[in-house]
Amino acid sequence: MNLLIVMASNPYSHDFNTVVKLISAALNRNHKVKIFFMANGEYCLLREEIKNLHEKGLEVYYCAHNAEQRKIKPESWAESSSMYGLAKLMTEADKVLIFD
Amino acid sequence: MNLLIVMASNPYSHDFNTVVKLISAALNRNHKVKIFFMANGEYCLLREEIKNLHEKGLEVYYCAHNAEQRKIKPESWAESSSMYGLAKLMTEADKVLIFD
Amino acid sequence: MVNTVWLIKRPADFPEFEMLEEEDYIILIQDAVLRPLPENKKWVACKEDVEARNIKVPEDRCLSYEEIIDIIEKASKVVVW
Amino acid sequence: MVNTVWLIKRPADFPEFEMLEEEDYIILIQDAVLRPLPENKKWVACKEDVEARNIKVPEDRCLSYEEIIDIIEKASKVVVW
Amino acid sequence: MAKKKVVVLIKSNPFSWKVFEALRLAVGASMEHKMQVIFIKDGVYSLTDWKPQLIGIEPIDKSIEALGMMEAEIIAEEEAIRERGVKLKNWPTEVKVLSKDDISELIKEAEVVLTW
Amino acid sequence: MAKKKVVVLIKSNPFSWKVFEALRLAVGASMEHKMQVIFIKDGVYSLTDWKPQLIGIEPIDKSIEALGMMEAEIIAEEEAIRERGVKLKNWPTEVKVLSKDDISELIKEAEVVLTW
Repeated sequence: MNLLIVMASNPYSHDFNTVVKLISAALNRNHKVKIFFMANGEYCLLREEIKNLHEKGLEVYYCAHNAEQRKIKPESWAESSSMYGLAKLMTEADKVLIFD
Repeated sequence: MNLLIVMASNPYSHDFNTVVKLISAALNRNHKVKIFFMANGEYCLLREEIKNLHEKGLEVYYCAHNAEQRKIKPESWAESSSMYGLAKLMTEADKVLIFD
Repeated sequence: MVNTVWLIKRPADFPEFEMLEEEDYIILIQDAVLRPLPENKKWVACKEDVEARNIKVPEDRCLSYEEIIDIIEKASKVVVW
Repeated sequence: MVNTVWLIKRPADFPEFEMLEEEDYIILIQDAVLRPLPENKKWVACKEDVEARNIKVPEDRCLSYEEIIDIIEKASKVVVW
Repeated sequence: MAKKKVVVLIKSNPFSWKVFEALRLAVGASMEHKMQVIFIKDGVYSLTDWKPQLIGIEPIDKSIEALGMMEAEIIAEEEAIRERGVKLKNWPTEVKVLSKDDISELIKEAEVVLTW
Repeated sequence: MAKKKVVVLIKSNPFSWKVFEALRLAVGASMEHKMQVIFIKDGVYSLTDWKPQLIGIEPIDKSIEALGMMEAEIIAEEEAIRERGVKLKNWPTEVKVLSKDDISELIKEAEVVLTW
């Protein structure tokens, strides 16, 4: 399955734990997983757990507008995107889950 | 009055608005105002509003441990502190308000 | 001198009445302004938070942030709920 | 094939029953595990969230994250509430 | 790679950045998908004549207008409006008022539901 | 510049980073002040034998122990424990169980109250 997670919650929340564990399990099951960070979710880009998941196959996107607003400078493993980019990701996804 | 605000909420919350407006009003009334950022409040250090209030007299402190944990590098107008530092600030304060 | 000042933030999370003393002062802020209290209680609301939400609260119950600061100054302590 | 899967996060915020169809699947996660549902309903709970909170939930209602992913895969859609 | 039926469901935090971000997402998604933005429970307060700027939040008017241009539908829950006694603002895009039952049907028919 | 009577009041979010941070604050404050950490309502769940590590949160045991060493008091609401049917863990520091009324008195007497 092609799983897309939209993450708008901050990185010290229950949602962060849920998202990390779900992605990890989905990668274990050999699903294709993408995450899109927006709003307060942008701060998650600063956590090691996300980078580690990226190294295991997670594709990472973020809303460039929200990142700039929050003065977050993501590393190169995360791909700058937009709400239109998210719409495109939704087109390809079999399931879309949002956490906010 | 010597007013101390402990801020543990994220910068896109109702608390952020309340804190900014209360501080502004307290400075208008010529009170001495200090703010201490901790937990998700650390992200507020990246917002212009706080810098602007600092320029109007707000003294800014933050928990260095939480800032490091969140990979936040505050500018020099914010003073690195600790939970023990917060205890000291509480000693001097007439009123302590927490937002989390 | 006022007693304890309670800053209430949420409409559904309120300190239990045994905690409140007769002389205490209740200030509704943020979404708590959606739930104005009974007439006979000693409460006020943050004017800007009321106006932002376009809620009807009697004018004489609405305080500016400066007026809230004045009450905080006179309080024995402030509890943000 | 399962119908809609509902991921419920909070004990006090639940989709209204008219939204749920007979064949829907309810998965309690996070603090929602504090409020197990009636026996006759079709629900399960996230095992790790149950254990983290030291709550009693029947063993056969508890799923690992991998098992939750398997249900999500089979769902027509997932609503995170 | 088909166009999907997407519902953005706003059920809480009516006076917040969350509603602003939810609508921004809805506008983006409406460029590619059939979009319905549905306000239920406390979410309906977002459609009243509130003043986001007073509490440091960006106004949602442009997003509401853009949704109309993208032919997205905006829907509010009848019961939620009545129970709260709220009056909806005259938005640049039509807001349809539907019953809980009708809204439940829309959610059942949707392929993607994004709750806020 | 006196030592103050400080209450840290934990009333919600029992299984979260918030309770961890609240206790860290309490430990720091107890170095300079008379500290009472009071758990009411859902806050009492924090004192059960939960497993923070399982949900990515740091354990609170060290903070609870440090509070004991700093002679801070730890107090839990009797009614909240009973209503929820919870069993408190055997913590390294004594937890006093007091009624709502007694806790209200402590809050009245406090000079600083920090709610979480």
